[in-house]
Amino acid sequence: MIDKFVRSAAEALDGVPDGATVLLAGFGDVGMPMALLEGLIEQGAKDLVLVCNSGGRDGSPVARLLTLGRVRKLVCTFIRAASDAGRLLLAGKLEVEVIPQGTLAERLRAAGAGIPAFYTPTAADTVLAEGREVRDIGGRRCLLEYPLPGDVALIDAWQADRWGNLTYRDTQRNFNPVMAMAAPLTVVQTRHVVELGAIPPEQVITSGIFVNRVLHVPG
Amino acid sequence: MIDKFVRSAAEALDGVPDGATVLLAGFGDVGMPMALLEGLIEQGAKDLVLVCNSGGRDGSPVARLLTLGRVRKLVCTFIRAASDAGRLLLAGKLEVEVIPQGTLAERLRAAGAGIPAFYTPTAADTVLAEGREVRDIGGRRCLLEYPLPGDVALIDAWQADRWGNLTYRDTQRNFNPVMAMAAPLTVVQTRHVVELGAIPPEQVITSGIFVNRVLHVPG
Amino acid sequence: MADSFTPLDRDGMAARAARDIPEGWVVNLGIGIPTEVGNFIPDDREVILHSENGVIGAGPAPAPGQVNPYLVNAGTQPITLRIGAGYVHHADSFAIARGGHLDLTVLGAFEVSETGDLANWARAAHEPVKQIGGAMDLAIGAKRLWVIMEHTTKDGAPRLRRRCSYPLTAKGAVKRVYTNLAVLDVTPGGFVVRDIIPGLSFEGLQARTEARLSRE
Amino acid sequence: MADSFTPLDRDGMAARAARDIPEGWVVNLGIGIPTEVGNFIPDDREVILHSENGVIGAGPAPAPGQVNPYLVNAGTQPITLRIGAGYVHHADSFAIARGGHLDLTVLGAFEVSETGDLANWARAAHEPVKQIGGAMDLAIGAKRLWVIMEHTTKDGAPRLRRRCSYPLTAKGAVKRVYTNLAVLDVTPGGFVVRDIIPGLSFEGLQARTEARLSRE
Repeated sequence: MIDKFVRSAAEALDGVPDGATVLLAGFGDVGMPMALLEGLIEQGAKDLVLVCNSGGRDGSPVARLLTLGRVRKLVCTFIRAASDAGRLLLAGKLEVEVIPQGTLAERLRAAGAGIPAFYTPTAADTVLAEGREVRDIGGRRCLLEYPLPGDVALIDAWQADRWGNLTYRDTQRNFNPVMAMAAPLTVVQTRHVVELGAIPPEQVITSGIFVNRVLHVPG
Repeated sequence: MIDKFVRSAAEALDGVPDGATVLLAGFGDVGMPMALLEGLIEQGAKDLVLVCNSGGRDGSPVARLLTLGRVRKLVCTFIRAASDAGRLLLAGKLEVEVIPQGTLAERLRAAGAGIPAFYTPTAADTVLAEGREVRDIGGRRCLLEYPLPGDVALIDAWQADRWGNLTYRDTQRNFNPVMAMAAPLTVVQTRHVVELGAIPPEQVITSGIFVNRVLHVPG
Repeated sequence: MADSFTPLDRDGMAARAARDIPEGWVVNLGIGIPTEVGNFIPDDREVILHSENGVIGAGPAPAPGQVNPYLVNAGTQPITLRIGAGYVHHADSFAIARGGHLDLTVLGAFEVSETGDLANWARAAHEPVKQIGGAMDLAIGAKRLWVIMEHTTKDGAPRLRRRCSYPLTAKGAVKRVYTNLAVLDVTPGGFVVRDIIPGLSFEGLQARTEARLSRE
Repeated sequence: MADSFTPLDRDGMAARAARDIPEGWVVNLGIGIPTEVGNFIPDDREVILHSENGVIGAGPAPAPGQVNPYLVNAGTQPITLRIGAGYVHHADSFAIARGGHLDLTVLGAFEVSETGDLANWARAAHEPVKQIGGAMDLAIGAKRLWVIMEHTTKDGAPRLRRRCSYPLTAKGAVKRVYTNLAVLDVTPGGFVVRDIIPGLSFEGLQARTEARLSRE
């Protein structure tokens, strides 16, 4: 019987190695798997590459992971000077790559979908294109972009069954379904546990085939 | 008030010009909008480019559109010699482009998602790659593929509301959500009409923002 | 002869832009004043607001005590949903933006050039702290891009420029600009003034603008 | 000394392959004999069958009179669903295939080469009538690709070849072949025989094979 539930955050994060690329879903705090992030802080892996929409508000678990010096590089879509992440960056203690949000989403999607590269007009006319491959397609400048796979993805769900089928509530969805497909180890925290079959097949948003471990984190 | 319902197949297909590229969803007969296809036959547009998973079983509306000589070119993923489509092809009366099914789906997706080109390993080591742009990415041969947009998409849905939000039943889904995004004119036939708001926001599969016209075809 | 006029405030600019959005449009409202445009679209005019984090059909801010912590907009502010709304994930959400499915995107800006270049994400090309967010994707993808911004900086420096002095977000993308002084279209011939606030002359507006203005 | 043996029939080949599929794998079964593999996976072994038209968790054929016309597999045959199944659209379905999310794909073939090349879609490179379907995407994407096919053609011509004579579907993709005579792994050293049906000798198998075989 397939059963992907684990009993603790320690079990959920077991084996994440130093140097791992961690895909962390969420937009602000919404859809961010806070218990797994705390678990990652406990677990101890360091020299991480963290892929996350932003550097996080000060005092948040993301900011804590950064200020603990556990992250070598942050890939995100924005960062403020007046934030923990910004201060670490300006102090030379954190490598940061800031990319457009749609390009981040599409690079993650490409990683999950087996697309080895794609072109996008996004940022092609900006300084972000400096020194990079640009191609004219249909009269439009386009940038070549590559997939952004993770070693592990940390996911926040509303419901999960033992196969790892997931639903999300409202804008909790955001990066979660995309990141869940983009790493060989996908770890989920879910608010609710449901019986297999309780999620109607038309309403499964992330299939269990993308999920490896599920931790029940109520409320 | 936004209201995308039309009263007849004639109204649904109004204005489809000669030479149009028509995206026709469905896999076999499942998820194929038969009433709209009949409507297209009635409507009279010719010299069409038809994009559809296959040439259709003999006697089907797809085959009828082909044998009526209304299609200049068929883009599909397979065609049998012993079929209406196959006989037309062998008689030199139909141009046919056969492409891999995943590449078809991804080229449609690229059209809807504003991706001007992408690479895929699919078919890169086959005769389909002859004379085309191939690139080594991460040690793997990849083919450059371009979007496949339509002028009109014909869609089969289970439920629709007046904004054009759609659900699908079982494998009716197939190409429908992808094609619905890939044409500036998206025409839907739906089995059921529901009030705006009756489809919970988490369960909308195709958003009404991709839909232009909806025809109620019960049963 | 000095002009005597009262520039629009934030609400005035947002309301002015809202007037021009017809029923049925799918619209992304950027962070800042653009977000406030939503407050001035009457309830009975069905405009579908898209938010980058996957909302199609965003509604106004919730009443106090009615906040749903799972429902926020692209500025991570609590919102409500319109009846008829739906959700998508982040890649599908930017497929909407990049794929040309937005009738309109409204963004804030530092500067707009007379060729429609947009600069709204950085003050210097290579500063390490960057705030890109979704602006570049939104700017290149929308059928129409409008900008709402003050006509000049606090110091009176013009923001409607011949060329942008700040790093670009997108090139040739802006179609219309709503400022606290005027509404201007970006045309192949440069900025064309569509509307000026009462009491301000065309010459007075030109004096506050670096780019050359035309009358309609 | 002639071998005396009974080649496996279609069911026998399907059952033999089914034996090697462990619980928890996500598996795509191609059209033809591969589809029948599903009939030989015991109900209590949870194997998740993927179908290109967007099914994750396909079940066996329905009982007569129980057909759901909206539910078919990649061969457009009526199927049922397993409890726990879900649906995706066609682009997401091939994201699963291309993106490496299938533990196993099982396809039919005309020929397999000793380097794992697969030929299963055309008899001639440039014949106009082509049946590609999803095979090329499935072949390049799966973690493991197995082939089920008769060991030789009806005329006795070998199908396990040094090089494929038919147009390729994918290069170096096949990991294992189940025939009516044997189970063979494709290794860097060519075909290695894992299993031969009772009564057939290694030499007898080699005589029916163009490629050079090795013993385990």
